[in-house]
Amino acid sequence: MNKLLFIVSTPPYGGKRGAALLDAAMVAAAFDAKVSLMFRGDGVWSLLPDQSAAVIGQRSFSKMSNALADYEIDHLYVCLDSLLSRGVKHQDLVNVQGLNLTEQQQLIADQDAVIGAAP
Amino acid sequence: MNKLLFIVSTPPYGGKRGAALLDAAMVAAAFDAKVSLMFRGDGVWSLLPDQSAAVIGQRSFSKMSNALADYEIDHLYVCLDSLLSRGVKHQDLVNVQGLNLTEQQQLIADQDAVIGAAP
Amino acid sequence: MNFVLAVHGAPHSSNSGEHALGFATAAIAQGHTIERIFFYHDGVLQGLSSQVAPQGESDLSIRWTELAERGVELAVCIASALKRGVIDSEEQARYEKDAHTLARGFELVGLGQLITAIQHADRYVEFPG
Amino acid sequence: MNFVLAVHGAPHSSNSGEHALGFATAAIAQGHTIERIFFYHDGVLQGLSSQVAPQGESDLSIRWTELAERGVELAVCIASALKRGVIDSEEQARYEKDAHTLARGFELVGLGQLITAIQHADRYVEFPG
Amino acid sequence: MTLHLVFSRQGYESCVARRHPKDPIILFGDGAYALLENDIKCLVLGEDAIARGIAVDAHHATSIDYAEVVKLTLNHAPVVSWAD
Amino acid sequence: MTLHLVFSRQGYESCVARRHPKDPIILFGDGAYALLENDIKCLVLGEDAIARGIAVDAHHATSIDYAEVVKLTLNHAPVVSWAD
Repeated sequence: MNKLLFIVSTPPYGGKRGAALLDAAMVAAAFDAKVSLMFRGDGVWSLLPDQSAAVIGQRSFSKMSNALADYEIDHLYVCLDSLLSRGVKHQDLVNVQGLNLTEQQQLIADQDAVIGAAP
Repeated sequence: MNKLLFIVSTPPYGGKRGAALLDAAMVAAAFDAKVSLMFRGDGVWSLLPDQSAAVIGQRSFSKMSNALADYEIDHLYVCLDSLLSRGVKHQDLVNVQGLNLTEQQQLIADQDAVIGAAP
Repeated sequence: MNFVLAVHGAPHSSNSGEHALGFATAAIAQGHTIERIFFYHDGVLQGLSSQVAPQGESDLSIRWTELAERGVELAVCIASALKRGVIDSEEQARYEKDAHTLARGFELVGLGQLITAIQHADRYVEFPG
Repeated sequence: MNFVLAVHGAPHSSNSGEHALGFATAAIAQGHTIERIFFYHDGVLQGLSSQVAPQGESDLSIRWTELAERGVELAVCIASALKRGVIDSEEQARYEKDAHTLARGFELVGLGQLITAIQHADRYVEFPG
Repeated sequence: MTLHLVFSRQGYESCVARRHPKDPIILFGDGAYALLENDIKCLVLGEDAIARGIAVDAHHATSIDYAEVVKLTLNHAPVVSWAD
Repeated sequence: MTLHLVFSRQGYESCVARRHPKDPIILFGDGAYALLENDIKCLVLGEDAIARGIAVDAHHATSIDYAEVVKLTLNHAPVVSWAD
């Protein structure tokens, strides 16, 4: 199984699960998997610009997302419904492709494995 | 401070926080505090009849709620809005008084301390 | 004024510890008393001694120790702690475990200690996440 | 068929362990292989050796040990484990901690072990709660 | 065809919004509570429903055990879990 | 008068439904995201908003620090926390 989708659905600094999933996605890319990464639910807040997590003693998530390009993860998606219901504008975000719900259904069906469910 | 309100807002068997809060409420009653206990959000599922948690290796929550009377916790409340949005009928539940949102606001304002926020 | 604080979240999966530490430090600076900080639910994991803070992230354990040295009682709910693997040497012996895992400055207490602390305090402030 | 399972929740605050154990046992009974169970996020706390199961509740640690003895690899993500205080004797020495806390039958591994296991498996099944 | 495992009320909402109407859904743990407020055909892990006092028969659901869960994973891929 | 501490998006909803309109609200941690989708007057812990890239000035909110949080607890009771 080599087509892997990672889904980030939790906010970046409360639970820190998102950072762990980005780590896993980068390792997968380094192991030549075909990696897609999608942000949905509260995970879309990971993509806000101008984060400064150093003030609360953490690594800034926006810097990690920038590193994704270096690892050749080029399929970066965000759920448009999650943006809309949270008052976040797509154009304010770092570079990422918006998907509606039907497109997400197709994306999921195309995978060998989907990683990332939060408790 | 002696007027204490405990709020159970999580389901009974996934996270097991509710059982810990009931323990705390019973200890408070044993220490002569004036104890109220309210179920809201996913916590209202704690009150469903006919639970059989032994099949998954846990203590049944309904038996614990029955024990509450022995500890003289006589102010037992449930949020009517939470019941409505979850398809649970008040008359199906173990004996507990329903409160609307305004009544809950008043209940909270009457307390010295409120215990139970779930992460 | 006399405060009792409660911490309900784990260090690695909530901001509960940071918030309680920030509040406690500010309260003490204003001359108030923190009678007791009570660790409940996953909050007991704040007192697990074997944790290694990731590089570049703040290490809460040092800040808890400092607070304990300033006289704040770090009270860990024993029932929540036992099932999550936070045990002192007494419980280690009782349950024949290989090691004790309660960090310095913390102590295991019963729920009664939470209730009496609240009864004697002026304010109870809870930090879930 | 060859399965990789993932456990994302802690024993005391999710049903993640029970679900993975139930699935693994049924799969093995049908003649399938569980290549590896990967513990990630709070799931690493399944491998904390100092936990004491409350009376009257099932003790998962016994069931994990049985599964390990049947040849299932219990792989604990080392990055998630270190910050949550689940350490083997090697990490104990490296970070000068008082005790090691990884339960018997579990081992600490890197994220690469998760990825290669998925790549070689037929199915990946995740148990978050 | 995708198989969906649902572990919570919120997970149910997220799953239903993103699944093909023919994809099967299995409710686990607190996901079983979704039966109380929804009326779609799905499968549920029997022991989790019984533990929680949820009458599976009263809804459009079918109770299954772990052996049947395993069998469903054999002819569906990917297997996707939803908890939030 | 009650003081409300809010720690998440869901906590914000639960709090607003049950508070007196004059009770103050302080947003902590992920509660700060409530500013993005709501337009009510409230307080927010400045460092948590900054960390998350939330511009407090652009909303009807006031940024405060821990010292000010402590001061608010002095003349309000009970102090109620909301996270779900």
